[in-house]
Formats: sequence, C-alpha cells, structure tokens
Amino acid sequence: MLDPVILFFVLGISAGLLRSELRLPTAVYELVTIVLLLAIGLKGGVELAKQPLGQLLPQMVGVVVLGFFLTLIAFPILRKLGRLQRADAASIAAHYGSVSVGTYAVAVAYLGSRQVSFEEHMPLLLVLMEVPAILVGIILARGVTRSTNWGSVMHEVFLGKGIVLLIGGLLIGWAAGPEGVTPLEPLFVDLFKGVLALFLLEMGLITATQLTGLRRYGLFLVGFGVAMPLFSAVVGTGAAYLLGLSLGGTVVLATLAASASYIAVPAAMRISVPEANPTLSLAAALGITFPFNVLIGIPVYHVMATLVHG
Amino acid sequence: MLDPVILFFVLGISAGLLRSELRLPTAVYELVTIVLLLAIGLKGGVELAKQPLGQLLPQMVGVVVLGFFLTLIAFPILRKLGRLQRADAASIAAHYGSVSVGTYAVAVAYLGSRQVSFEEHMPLLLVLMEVPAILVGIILARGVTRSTNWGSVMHEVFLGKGIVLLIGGLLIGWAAGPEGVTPLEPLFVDLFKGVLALFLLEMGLITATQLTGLRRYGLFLVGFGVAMPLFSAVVGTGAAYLLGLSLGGTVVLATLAASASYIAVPAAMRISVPEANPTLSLAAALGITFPFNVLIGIPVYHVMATLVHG
Amino acid sequence: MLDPVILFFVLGISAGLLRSELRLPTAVYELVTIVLLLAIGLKGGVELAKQPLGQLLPQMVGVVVLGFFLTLIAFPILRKLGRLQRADAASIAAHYGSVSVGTYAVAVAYLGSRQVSFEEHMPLLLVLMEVPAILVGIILARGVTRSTNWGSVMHEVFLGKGIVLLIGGLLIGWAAGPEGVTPLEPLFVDLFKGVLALFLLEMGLITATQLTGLRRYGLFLVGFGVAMPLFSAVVGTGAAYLLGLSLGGTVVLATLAASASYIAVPAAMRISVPEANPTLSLAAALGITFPFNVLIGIPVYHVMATLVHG
Amino acid sequence: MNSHKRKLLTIVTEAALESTLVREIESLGAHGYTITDARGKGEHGVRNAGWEASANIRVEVVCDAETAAALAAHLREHYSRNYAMIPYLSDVEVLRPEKF
Amino acid sequence: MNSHKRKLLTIVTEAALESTLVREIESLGAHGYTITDARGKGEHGVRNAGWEASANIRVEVVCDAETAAALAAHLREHYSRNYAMIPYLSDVEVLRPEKF
Amino acid sequence: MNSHKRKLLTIVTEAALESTLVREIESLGAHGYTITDARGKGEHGVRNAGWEASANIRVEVVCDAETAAALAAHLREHYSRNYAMIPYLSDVEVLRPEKF
Ligand SMILES: Nc1ncnc2c1ncn2[C@@H]1O[C@H](COP(=O)(O)O)[C@@H](O)[C@H]1O
Ligand SMILES: Nc1ncnc2c1ncn2[C@@H]1O[C@H](COP(=O)(O)O)[C@@H](O)[C@H]1O
Ligand SMILES: Nc1ncnc2c1ncn2[C@@H]1O[C@H](COP(=O)(O)O)[C@@H](O)[C@H]1O
Ligand code: NA
Ligand code: NA
Ligand code: NA
Repeated sequence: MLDPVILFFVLGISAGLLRSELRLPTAVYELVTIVLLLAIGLKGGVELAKQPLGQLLPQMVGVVVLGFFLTLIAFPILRKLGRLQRADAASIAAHYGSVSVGTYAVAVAYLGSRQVSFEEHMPLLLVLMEVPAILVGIILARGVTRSTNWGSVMHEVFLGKGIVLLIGGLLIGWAAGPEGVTPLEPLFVDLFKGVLALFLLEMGLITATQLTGLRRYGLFLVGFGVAMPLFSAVVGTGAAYLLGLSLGGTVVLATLAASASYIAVPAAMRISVPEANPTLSLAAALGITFPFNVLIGIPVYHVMATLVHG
Repeated sequence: MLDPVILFFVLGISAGLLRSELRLPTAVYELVTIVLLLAIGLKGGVELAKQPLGQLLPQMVGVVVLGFFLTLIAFPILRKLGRLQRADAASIAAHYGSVSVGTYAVAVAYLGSRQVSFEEHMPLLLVLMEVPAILVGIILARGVTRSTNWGSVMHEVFLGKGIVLLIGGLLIGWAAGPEGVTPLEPLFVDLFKGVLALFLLEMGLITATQLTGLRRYGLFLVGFGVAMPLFSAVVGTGAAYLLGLSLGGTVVLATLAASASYIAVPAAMRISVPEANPTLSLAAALGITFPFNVLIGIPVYHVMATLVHG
Repeated sequence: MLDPVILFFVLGISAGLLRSELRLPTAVYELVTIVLLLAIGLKGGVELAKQPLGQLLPQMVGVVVLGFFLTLIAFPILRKLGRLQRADAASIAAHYGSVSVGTYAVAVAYLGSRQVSFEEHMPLLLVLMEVPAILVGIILARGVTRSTNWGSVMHEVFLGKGIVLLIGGLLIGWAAGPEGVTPLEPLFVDLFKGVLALFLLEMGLITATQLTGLRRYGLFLVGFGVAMPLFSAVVGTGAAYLLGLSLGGTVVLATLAASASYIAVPAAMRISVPEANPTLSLAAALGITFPFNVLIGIPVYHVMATLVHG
Repeated sequence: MNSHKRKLLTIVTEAALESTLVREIESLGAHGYTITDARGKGEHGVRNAGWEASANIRVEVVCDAETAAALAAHLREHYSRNYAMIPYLSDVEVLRPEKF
Repeated sequence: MNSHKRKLLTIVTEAALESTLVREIESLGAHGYTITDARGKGEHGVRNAGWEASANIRVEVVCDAETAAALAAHLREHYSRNYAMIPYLSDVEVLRPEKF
Repeated sequence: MNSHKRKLLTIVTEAALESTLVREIESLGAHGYTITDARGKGEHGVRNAGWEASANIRVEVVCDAETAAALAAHLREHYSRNYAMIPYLSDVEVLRPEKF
C-alpha cells in the first residue's frame, strides 16, 4: 500500500491536472522546504557527532565519484541518442548526476514506516553528491578552455539556499549532539512527516504543470526520465555494496543516485549555462523522474537492495 | 467559560475594531486554512475506513436535502422581507444554505473540551452540504432557462481549494486508515487547536473589517444574520433527530446548518452570479453569523440538542 | 557550550555575511514572530492567573521606573559622547530603554536548558518595559512644548503588532488558566524552541545586513552597543535584587534591561520622530547589541546574578 | 537605440478573475502578461488582501494599440458593471517589437 | 474607443507610512489607490523587505492633474526630507473618466 | 509644480537574475531601483511563481535617458537570447531631479 505522504503527492498531481484552484503560497512552499532541509541536516549531524569522520572517508569519496560518473554517462546518451544541443545535454546530465532532497525525504519516510534502519549519516553523503555534477555539467557545456567565472560558480553552488541549510543543519546537529537537539525535535522530528506531506502536495501541483510542458518535447525525454534513474539505481546499489552499506543504506544510496536535482542544479545552470533550456531539464526531472521514483522507483530499489543483501 | 480558541477570535475582533496594526500575512492565513481543511478531511476519512459507506447513505441524502431546503427557505425571506434584488437574495441564500468549515472546527473544539463525542464521519456530511446550496443559488439568480455554463460552475464548485482539500483529506484518510495516518498526527491532530487559534485570530480581524461594512446595509441584514442560523439550527436539530445522530452529532449538524459559507460559496457566486454584491453576503456571513455562532450559537445548539436527547 | 538555538543565529549571520542566497520569506518571519509573541504572552498570563496582581505591583512599578531611567541615562551619553543629533540620540535612547522580545526568548531558552527557574510572570514586566522609553524618547526629541499628536502616538505604541499579541496572549492565558491552555501547548510550548530557532536564523540574516550598515557610522556606536547593555544589565541586576527576584528572575530582568528594542520602538520612532535616522538605531540595536546579548551577554548576566545571589 | 511604440494596459481587479482574465487576454491576441498581487481601494470599497475574497491583482499587458483597444472594450463590456476593476493605458517603448 | 487623459502618481516608500499615506491620499481628493509590496534601493540604502522596518510599498493613484499636483506637493512637504520615498508621475488614459 | 522628465525602465524577468541585475543596474549608473515579485506568461511559457525556478520579478528603474539607453542595450546584449525577459521604457516626471 502507498505511504500516506505519497497520497498527498497524488492529490497534488490530480488537483493540478484537473486544473483545480488549489495553490500553495510561495512562502508556505519555502517554509516547508526550509524545515525539511534543516531537519535532514540536523539528523545527519547528530549522527556524525557519534562517529569519527575519518571512518566515513571511503564512503565520502565513493559518492563523489558516483556523482561524477553518472553525469558523464548521462551526457553522451542525451547528446547522441537524444540529439540534444550540447548545453541542454550538459545541463540535464548535471540534474541527473546530482540528487533530489525531496526524493531522499520520501525514501526516509518509506524506510521508516517499514522499520528498515539505515546509516544515519546519509545526509552527509547527500550533500557531497549535490555538487560534483554541477561542476561537470558546466565543463561539459562550456569546455575547460572558455572563460568561466569559477568564483561565482562556487558561490552559486555552495551558497545556494539548499546547501547552506543542509550544511548548516549538519554542523548544528554535530555541534549540539543528541541531547542538544532534543528540544528542537517537536518541530524537526515529530512534524517531519506532516511537513513532508505538505511538501509533496505542492510538489504534485508543480509536477502537474511540468507534465503539460513535457508534451512538447517528445518521447525521448520521457524514456530518459525513466531509464536513467533505473540505471543509476543499479550503479548506486553496486556502489553501496562496495562501500559496505546496510540494506537500508543501499536503498537510500540507490535512491539518491536515481534522483534528479530540481533545486540546486537548476539554479546553478541558469546562471552558469544560460543557453540551456530550463524547461527541458525540469520537465524531465520533475515531470517524469520525481514521480517515477516516488511512486515506483523506491519500492523497486528496495527489492534490488534485498536481492543484493539476500 | 469561553474556550481559549474563542478568546483568540475575540482578540482578533478587538484588535481590528481598535484599528491595531496587527495583520496576518495572506500566506499564513492560507497555510492555517490548508492545515485545518486537511486535518478535518483526514479525521473523517479515517472514520469512513471503519464503516460501510452504504450505511451512511440515509445521512448523506438527508444533509443534501437539508442544504437544498435551507437555501430555498432563505431566498423568499431575503427577497420579500429584505427587499433585496433577486441576485443578492439568491447569493445570500446560497451562503446560508451551505456551511462554514471554520464554524465546524470551533464546534469540534467545543465538544472536544467538553468530552462530548460525535459521529466522526461528520466531515463527509460537511462536504456534501457545501455544494447543493451553490447550485440552487445559481438557479435562483439566473433561472433554469438562461444559459449557464454548468461545466465551469461545476469546475468552480468541485475544484475550489476548500473542497479539493476536504475531499483529498477524506480520501487519503480513508485509504491510509488509522495506522497509516498516525505519523501525520503531530501536525494534523496535536497542532489542531493551536492552528485553529491562529485561524480564529485572523477571522476576528477579518470580521472586524466586515462589521464596518455592515453599517451601510442596515438592520435587516443584522437580524437575518442572527435569526437565520437559529432557525437553521432548529431544522438541523430536527434532521439530526430523524437521522438518528448522537447528542454530539446533533450539535454538529445543527451548527453546520446554522453556519454560513465564506470560502466556497463567495468564490462560486463571484464567477457565476457576478451581479450579486459580495459585500452584502460577506458582511452578513462573516460580520454577524460567524461571530454569533462561535460566541453564542454553539452553546445554544448544545442546549437544544440536550433537550431533544433529554 | 552554545545552545543549539544560538547556533541557528550563528548560521544566519554566517550565511548573511557570505552573501548566501538564503532568505526567509517575510510571511515566515511574521508567522514565527506571531507564534513567539503569543507563546510568551500565554505563558505569562497563565502564571498571572495564579497570583494576586496586587502583589506584583512593586515589581510593575519598578520596571517602569527602570525603563524611564535607562532612557534618560542613554540620551546624554549619545548626545555628548557620541555627538549625535538630538533626534538621533533620543531615538537610540528609546531603543535601549525599551526591551527586545527576541532577546527575552533566548534568555528563557538559556535558563530552560540549564534548569534555572524564574518568575513566570516576567512577560507582564516585559510588556510594561516596552512603553515608557518610547514616551521619553519622543519628549526628548521634540520637547513637551512642541505639538505632538499624543493620541496617535499612543495608538502607535499600544496597538502595534508586538504589544497587541503580548497583551492579547497575557489576557487569554490569564482568562483560560493552566487547563484551558493545555490543548494549545503543542503549538505554543512544544514547538517554542524550534520556532525560536527559525526566528534566530532570520535574525542572523537581518543582523548581517545591519553589520554592513555599521561600518559607516564608526566606532562610537559599536562601543555604545556593547557598553550600554553591560551597564543596563548591572542596573537591572540591582533592580532585581531590590525587587526580591529569584536568581533566574534576576538574569531575565538584567537581560531585559540590557536588550534594545527592534520592533515596537523603531515603528513608533519612524512615525513620531521621523527626523531620526533609523539606520543608526537599527545598526546599533540589531548589528551590535542583539548578537552581543545573545552570544555573550546572557551568560555574563547569569554570572552577575549568581554573584549577587551568592 | 531604435525603439518601438506599444501600449501598456494595466488592469487592477479582483483576484477571483485571474484565470478567466488570463484566458481572455490570450484569446484576444496579446502575447503575454505580468501579474502582481495587490491591495487597494476604489468604488467597491477597501480590498485589503488579508484573504482571498478581498485580494486584488494587478495585470499588465504590453501589446499593440489595436489589441489594447480590443482588450479594453472587452473588459468594459464584461466586467465594468459587476466587478471591482480599473483598466488604464499608457505608452511604452519596447526594444524587440516582434515580441508584442 | 474614446479615452480620457489622467495622471498616474506612483510612490515608492517605506511600508511604515501605509496607513498615514492612505488617509492623506483620500483626503486630498483621489478616489482610489492600489498598493503592492516592494523592495529596492535608493538614497536611503537597501530596503530588502525581509522584515517590517525594511519593507517598501509601491502606491499608485490614478487621478486628474490637479489632484496629482496637490498630492505631489503634499508628499514633498511632509516626507521628502525624512523618509525613503520617490514619487513620479506619468500620463495614462482611462476608460471611465467619471471614476477618477 | 516644476517637474522634470526622466525615463522609467521596467524589466520583467526571471527571479534567478535578481542579484546579478541589481549589481549591473548600479554599475551602469542608475541611482536606485524597485523590485516586486510577479508571475506571468510570455515566449518562454507560463512562469507562475509557485516555486523559485518559476518566479518572476518586476524591476523598475527611474533614470535619465542615457542611462536608460545604456541599461536597455546591456540587457539586450546579455539576456535577451537566453532568458525570459521583457524590458520596456516610458516617460515619467519626477519631482526631485537631483535624485535620478
Ligand atoms: N483612482 C485609483 N487609483 C489607483 N487604483 C485604483 C483607483 N481606483 C480603484 N483602484 C484600484 O482598483 C480596484 C478596483 O476599483 P473599483 O472598481 O473602483 O473598486 C481597487 O481595489 C484599487 O486597487
Ligand atoms: N532611481 C530609482 N528607480 C526606481 N526606484 C527607486 C529609485 N530610487 C529609489 N527608488 C525606490 O524608492 C525607495 C526610496 O528611495 P530613497 O528615498 O532614494 O531611498 C527605494 O528603496 C527604492 O525602492
Ligand atoms: N506582452 C507582455 N505583456 C506583459 N508582460 C509580458 C509580456 N510578455 C512577457 N511578459 C512578461 O515577461 C516575462 C518573460 O517574458 P518572455 O521572455 O516573453 O517569456 C513573462 O513571464 C511575463 O511575466
Ligand atoms: Na542522481
Ligand atoms: Na448553513
Ligand atoms: Na533595555
């Protein structure tokens, strides 16, 4: 049976497709996003306080490599099979090489309601996976020779809202430790699922608007939006196996690999690769891959992980 | 003694009448409304999961008839006694034949703090009572012969924010069942009264602005705004008796009957009966009937129900 | 170790100084402020219900005198030492003679996590301390002879958002009593620290913008922004001693004395003393004194109170 | 700078009309529109945006003179009697005339 | 389309002035106004709307030339020295001249 | 009332450009700007502000004709091809010409 938070996503998509008047104010969407990002960061930070960071180094390097790899795989597929322009292929590849915090949150909720535990430091890996794809995407689009203002790229990447809140949450959780964070739990832990429900309601409404955009860009993007996450999940599952993650951790890493960014990467690409058409990448990431992962992908990756951990 | 949530309403009215700078941002009002609507829907949906829908059919038909009936009673009174224009009378009648979710929430809080239980599937009846009055109101205003775009009327009615969230909540609660909804409870159950307090604070501020509008429209509207809910509550109490509702259920149905819509109906009337003056209906519904029900009506309906159930 | 809520303030300042894209929507800032103000008011009101108001009279008179006194001390310092214009000196003096609710909330959180109890009726004293400085500030700026529209000043002061919510909360808490308020606790008590964290995140972002403003106004303001709260805290500690407050109550009163208003007073000064430059007072109050109190001051005042109560 | 004259039609009206208006603006030949949330006061009283029924929107359409005239006529015919609405026109220069 | 010339007075200023300004606009003879929330920068520095003290509003008044002149003079006299404020005027055509 | 002619440059574009644009407006000589949040539709489709990537801003700059021309040229060169953006100019009278 579907998790109730997923039903909110379905409600949002349905309302959007039926052209309902339902709309969440931007400020509500931002509040909900801020709470989710801080909650995820805090949780991971508390866990980091418990273990030596050095021990996590292999995993940290591993996911960075994974991010580079997935971007570099996606690019030629988009360029050759999809016949997309260089800038568009590079931008979409960056979206798919990076990760989606919303999808991560759904995976966490999914495992939580099935009482499957996972490595709690996953938010750290999430942060690390957000960035490499952006750098690769910019280089793929513009080449290394052409002058890129890397200073402003780095500013855009590391000081975007998402990363600042995730890293901020991680650091606060890490500094405050489990007890320090306790008084914050009513907001950031107890309300997590409720807030996620509101978030997914709005995501459904946004996805619905992207779906209409999709019609114009044909079948290739739809196919890519389903096949790429499946492929990435297989690679992610393999990486998780090599890195020695638990069953739950494997599901999470596969989900991260399969997810496509729709916050950090679009913002960075808009500034650094303006000639890429944002409609294409958002239609694929939000119109296809996000709902695919949320509705179908995560349970599939769960099965995959179970087979590997058989 | 007054429930503390009611005191927030009084605070809002007082601040408004004293022309305080206090104002809630629109986004906050919308967030609070969304949470209340979803919470009410979810609660009712969970309950529906427990009982066969068929068994509720008599009540469902009963409240639809009640909605038609109250609208048809109100119209001639407004037209003859109030000497209102046809469109205005029809629009106000529709407001009073339909229901107010805010008033419902106050009744729920009222019964909750007095530990009076009631049929938990009431949100279903609430949804069913929202719609008939709108259809009657449009026909009363325009006649059946004149061309009305019923497609767009239905769209306006069933895809308005309020109904979508209520029905969405009902369906999610019904699909997820009691256990499924548990992780959502910190937001939608525990915070219910606090969120209701913020909602009533804003309603008080809005009511205060409507009160000044009232002065222009004389005594008839004030009288109607008090007498109509009392009459409707008597009819509602009778209907509840016939439908075999419990004491608490009787109070809720009487309150629903007595309440006047200020979300769904105004929006639908504005589009479908534009020649009706929205200031009239909102001044009556929000300036008189809402505060009357919240401050005086609900306890009175409680007494009425106790007499009937004596 | 720093309280985690303080870490959110540090995160906000850092993000602001690094020119991150992080920004909280105005509506979120207002929601968070509204919840904090109501929560503080409610808490104090519940406590007032338990004790005869007459008994508190000495303290109530005491803090009003304290507010007058601090404003009158600050003015000549600003005028003579700082060589500020009459209006600017009067306005800044009013900011420092009044109090900051945000700083109060941090002190409450600080004492809470150290399990130091304090007189729960402090919110009443807080409200009483907000006002006198404003009146003194206006008189200092304009003289008693020049025509001031005191009616509109009083309106501005007593019907500003902050005071209405605090007094409203106090009255509701007082009328509802401990049991009446229980159903509101999930929002106003359990979430208090989480909401305070979001508030401090935004305050950090705002503080960062004020810091850049400070550069232009030289060292005097910086010195004043640190020295004045330290002096006020000493006076406040003395007053607390004379009024017979507990250790915790002494810390709170010292913090109130040391804090500088950035909501009620700026709004009132803008209307009543328009020739005062708001950049000066806000740079000092928000750029220096707020972070000083939050990061350093409160623990220092704790030490001071411990010495006195030793 | 070679620029080109166009009309800017600004409409301040009830938020409830947004979706209808937007459809009509497009069907009457304008190539785009911009909307901001607003509050205000006029013949129909204070509309202070605290909640939906009292919110205004401010719609701007840059278009050629004929389209502007057609839109204005349409608004007058359909909305001027029953809705809080003011439309007004001004002259603007655009840089890429092919867009409007 | 027979249209009529009026003035549009736009005022960008501190949000704190909203209620005062609104009263004065009415008392000086304008029949309405429209307000949107804004942020910006000028002589008085960045006003970026994150919180109340730093928020701007953008007020628009459509009225006849005399009223516009009276309003502009009033603003210059009462606000130009101490408040962050810019007023500016432009020409607009209105469709129902009796409203303004 | 002695008033003075200036240009009002209005730019409706993607919210993502806000910080860049603001820097450029100042470096090209304008003394201020005003920004409001907006939504809309144009060549690049519906931008309905529900979330960041789809939000618009509406930027207004009052300045002299040369600055306006320089800004307009800059926008055309740097943004017109790849971004959702429309700039347009109109004439305004300001009261304190030294500010612009
Ligand atoms: N003279 C005016 N100047 C500027 N805006 C106006 C004016 N009159 C009306 N408005 C705006 O247009 C809306 C509808 O106007 P009305 O139909 O006159 O009630 C009002 O709520 C205001 O926002
Ligand atoms: N040249 C300008 N163009 C557009 N808006 C301006 C300009 N100058 C100032 N403003 C706006 O008017 C407000 C007050 O201006 P000022 O009094 O110059 O600080 C600023 O915060 C801006 O929103
Ligand atoms: N004809 C128009 N009238 C008013 N606003 C427009 C017009 N065309 C475009 N816009 C606005 O400018 C933004 C970008 O336009 P575009 O580059 O054409 O997609 C749109 O999202 C609208 O908000
Ligand atoms: Na990925
Ligand atoms: Na009713
Ligand atoms: Na003080």
